[in-house]
Amino acid sequence: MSVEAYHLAVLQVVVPLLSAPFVVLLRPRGLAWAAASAASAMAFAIAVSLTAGVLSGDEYRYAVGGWAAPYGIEIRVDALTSLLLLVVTGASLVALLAGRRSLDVDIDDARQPLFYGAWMLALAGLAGIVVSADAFNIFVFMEVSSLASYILIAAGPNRRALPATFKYLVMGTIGATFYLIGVGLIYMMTGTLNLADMAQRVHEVADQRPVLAAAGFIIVGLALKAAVFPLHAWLPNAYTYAPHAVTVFLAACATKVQIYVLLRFDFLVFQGNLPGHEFQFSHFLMPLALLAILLASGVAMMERNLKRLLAYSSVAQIGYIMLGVSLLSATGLSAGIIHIFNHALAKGALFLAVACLGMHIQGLRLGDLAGAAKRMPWTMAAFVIAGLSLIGIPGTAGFVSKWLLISAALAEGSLGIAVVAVVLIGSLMAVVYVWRVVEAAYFQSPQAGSPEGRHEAPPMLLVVTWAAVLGNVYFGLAPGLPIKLSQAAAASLLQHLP
Amino acid sequence: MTVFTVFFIIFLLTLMVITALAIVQTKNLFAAAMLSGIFSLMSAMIFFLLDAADVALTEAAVGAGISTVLFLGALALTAENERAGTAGRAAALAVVTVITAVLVYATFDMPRLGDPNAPAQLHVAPWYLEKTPEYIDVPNVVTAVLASFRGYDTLGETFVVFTAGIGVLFLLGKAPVGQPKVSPAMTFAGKTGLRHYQIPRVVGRLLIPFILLFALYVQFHGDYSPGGGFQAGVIVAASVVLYALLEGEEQARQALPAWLLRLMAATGPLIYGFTGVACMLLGGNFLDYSVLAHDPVHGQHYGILVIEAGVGVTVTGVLISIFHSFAARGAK
Amino acid sequence: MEILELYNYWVFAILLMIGFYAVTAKLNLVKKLIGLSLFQSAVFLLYISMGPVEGGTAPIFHADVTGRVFSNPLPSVLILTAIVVGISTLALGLAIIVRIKEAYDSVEENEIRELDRQ
Amino acid sequence: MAMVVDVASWVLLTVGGFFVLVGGIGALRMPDLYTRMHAASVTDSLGAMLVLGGLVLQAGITLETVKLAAILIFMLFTSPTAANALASAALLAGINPGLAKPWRQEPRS
Repeated sequence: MSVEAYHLAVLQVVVPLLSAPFVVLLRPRGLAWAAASAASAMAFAIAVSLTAGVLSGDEYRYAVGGWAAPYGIEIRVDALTSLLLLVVTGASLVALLAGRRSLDVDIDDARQPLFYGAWMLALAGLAGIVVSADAFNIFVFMEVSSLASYILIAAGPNRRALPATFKYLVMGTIGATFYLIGVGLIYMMTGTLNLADMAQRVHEVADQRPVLAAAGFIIVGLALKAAVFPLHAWLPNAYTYAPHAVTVFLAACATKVQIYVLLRFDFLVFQGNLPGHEFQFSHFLMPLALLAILLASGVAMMERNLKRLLAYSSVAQIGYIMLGVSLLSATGLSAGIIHIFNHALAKGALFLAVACLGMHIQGLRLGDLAGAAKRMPWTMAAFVIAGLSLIGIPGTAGFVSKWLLISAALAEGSLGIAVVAVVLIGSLMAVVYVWRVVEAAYFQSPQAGSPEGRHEAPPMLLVVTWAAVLGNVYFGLAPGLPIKLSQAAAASLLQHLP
Repeated sequence: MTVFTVFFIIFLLTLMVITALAIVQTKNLFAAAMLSGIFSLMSAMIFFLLDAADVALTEAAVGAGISTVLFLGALALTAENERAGTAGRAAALAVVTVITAVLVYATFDMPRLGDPNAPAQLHVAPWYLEKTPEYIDVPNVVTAVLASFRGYDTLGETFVVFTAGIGVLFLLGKAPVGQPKVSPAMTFAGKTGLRHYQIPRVVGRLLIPFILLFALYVQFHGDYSPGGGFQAGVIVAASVVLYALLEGEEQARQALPAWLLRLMAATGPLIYGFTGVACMLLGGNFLDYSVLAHDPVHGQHYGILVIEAGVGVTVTGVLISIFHSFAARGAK
Repeated sequence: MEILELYNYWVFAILLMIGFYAVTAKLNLVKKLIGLSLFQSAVFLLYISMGPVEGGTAPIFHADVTGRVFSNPLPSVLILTAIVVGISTLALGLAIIVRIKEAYDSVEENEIRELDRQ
Repeated sequence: MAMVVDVASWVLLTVGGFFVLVGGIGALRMPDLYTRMHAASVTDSLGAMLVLGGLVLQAGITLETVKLAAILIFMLFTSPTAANALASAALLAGINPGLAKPWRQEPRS
């Protein structure tokens, strides 16, 4: 590996991190956006080359400050990491490119540099969590990304964004503090903060009560931050009242990064060492995942606000991810992991279409969408295709993950049949809630007084939306890359199991 | 630890629990803010007794100083009394009882306080104590770990402060819709400060230079004794808050204009980050200060000096900006 | 004596839960934040209690260090960071509360929920 | 000699502690704000001076003594000023020294 490639792992964090103060200092309108987009594009390029490196068999381990782990902080990139990095940086880039016009409307010029600065910090924080191999360092970057996302969500035009942000802030801080307590208890029993070192040393004290309590605190804390049902209360309003571009960014990656930490921590540190922990983990998560799929989809079917409908659908989709993980098999895990990628594609494209709709339709209740298909045909077509991917129709990305999930469940015997049934019912429910939007947009006649004729979203936004939609189709037809990454990731997670 | 210290710790801890209960109980938010300041002072004492002098200094400056100022600034803009009571008390109490039971159950396997054979004392920590004189050569090991061994965490911490600064400027930078209701005391202090009160004014003005001097001592003596950039920044911010109280918000803004504070808030993280980048360009890893000079130990010294300065600049800029954001909201 | 050396951890658990109760049960938003900072302070106590060693002193090397025992510096470092994170969260939370007050003219959760329902 | 210094320092510390205690009791027991402040001022004048003096004797002629002296000087400056600011703020907020009247009207029995 060349010297440049060696530094890439840390640059993934440093580039967006250091771009933030620059962005804040920029004055003229538009420049802050351009700088943020450029830095975001650079971060995406780094993620792509890291992925290429991982696929060609490189392993990135970087000792920050030149101090070897466990004394210093280590950064490492493997298949799972690179998949998440692609999602995080890609979502940020797409949302920034698409969001310029709508953010200009929502945020006054004077505060735009601050807003984009916060955006870069959110990106850097998420990237920092993903690459870090140190339990406490993960907490620090978790806080960078959380604080920055509170700012982004509070920028929403509706005043309801403020209580939603406050709720997110309180629950997010509780989740992070629970995580911190767990890390503290493990540190107390092992004396180390490095995850790999922890995994080795926790073995000797695996039967001690503080370690068991730590496992509980870490799982609950991260589940709270990942909006795992029933700890999802902060998510619907936060996603609904945030500016559209922010929703695209955060819905695609914020909760998934927390799930990633949960997987990494639990499989690496606990499952190989704590006797019987894998069954506790699986028995804890599987019922929650099944309930999440059924109940959150049910709420989405009843919901009248388009963004909140999609937000509840996100809670259900987190259920699918956790369901795959809780099967604890190689196929199940890779189904869960690939759904992180595919759901980011589908939900990202859906929220991009929502951003297009939001350019001309205020309120975004389903009633307001009447006749939208005539006014914005391209947007609605994009929405329909992305919706198909969310449902899991063959030929779209969503199908790939559901197929893997079902085949993993079938390998489990009679329990698997029940799981498959829930997956199918959940998909049918997704058909219903996507159909409700389609029905409103295509088949209801517009209200009197609404403008006639075609009135599409700005071209830039539309192009990005369609790029995301085509991504759904491409990765549905040629899912080689995410499958390869997720299988490698699942294998490396499972190797710690006894 | 003598028996006397142990009993003093137990006494303080019990007092902390009582204070915490009082904080939750009282309906008067002003009293709650003050009590939480007292709570912080007591925890600072505990930290000092438990051999964490740096943390004690920080907790005293942050918990009793800055957070009380922030609470007062926010209370002046919102409400002084809690109107509604509690909701779902039974459910909350049930959850609380369960978690407490789990935690107390877990404690019985924990190493006892001060146990020299606790795992945390046998792994990693001894390496820091042993190698600091050799690699970093500063007397305060906490500073060595903070700034070098785990310097990447501290970089993150600096950016957390920066994020908070951006956030408050962003949220309170938008002009309020309609006329906010402002407490008279806040407006009064905002316009003229305490100019008509000779004694506080004279003594306060006398003290400010000494406070700044102390901040510089804390900043640059952090290698030798408790302290460092963060604590120094907090102390500088405290002196500016004092100045604004004495001379009025306007005067303080003129002394340190908003653009300068914003520049400071953004420059500090850049100083820190680009020190790391410079290390990379000189052939080391990110934040590996050893390459900054011919002698690795000297390099570490330079690196720590520069990044501590970066932290200090950030914290000063951000905290004063936050204070102004709250205070100016009232003055309008 | 032995049993009293776990007292720190019990107080940590109790303080944590007092803070948690205030965050979840109280309706006033400022009070919630005060509870949240109590909640975080409790964690500081947990970490710092891992630091000291019997007969040790704060890890600062003065002139003569031979034969002296020093306490663990790492928990101090971690908690310094955590304190900074705590104050940052607090500042942001208070700024949001000020904006909520301006938008709703109330800082009570139940009243805000009522206003949103209209 | 060392013995004498040690005893003197402990005497100072104990007496100082006594005054701090008296200040605390006064702050709790006095009837209104101004008298409470009056009582509390015992803590940071006499109490603090004696305690710090005792500590100076413990420390001997070192850098610590200089720091303790600096603390003493700053306390002597700041605590009366803070008391003054507090009292005038209380007066401004409309809290009257209410002690005079009820004390006089109290029937002697």
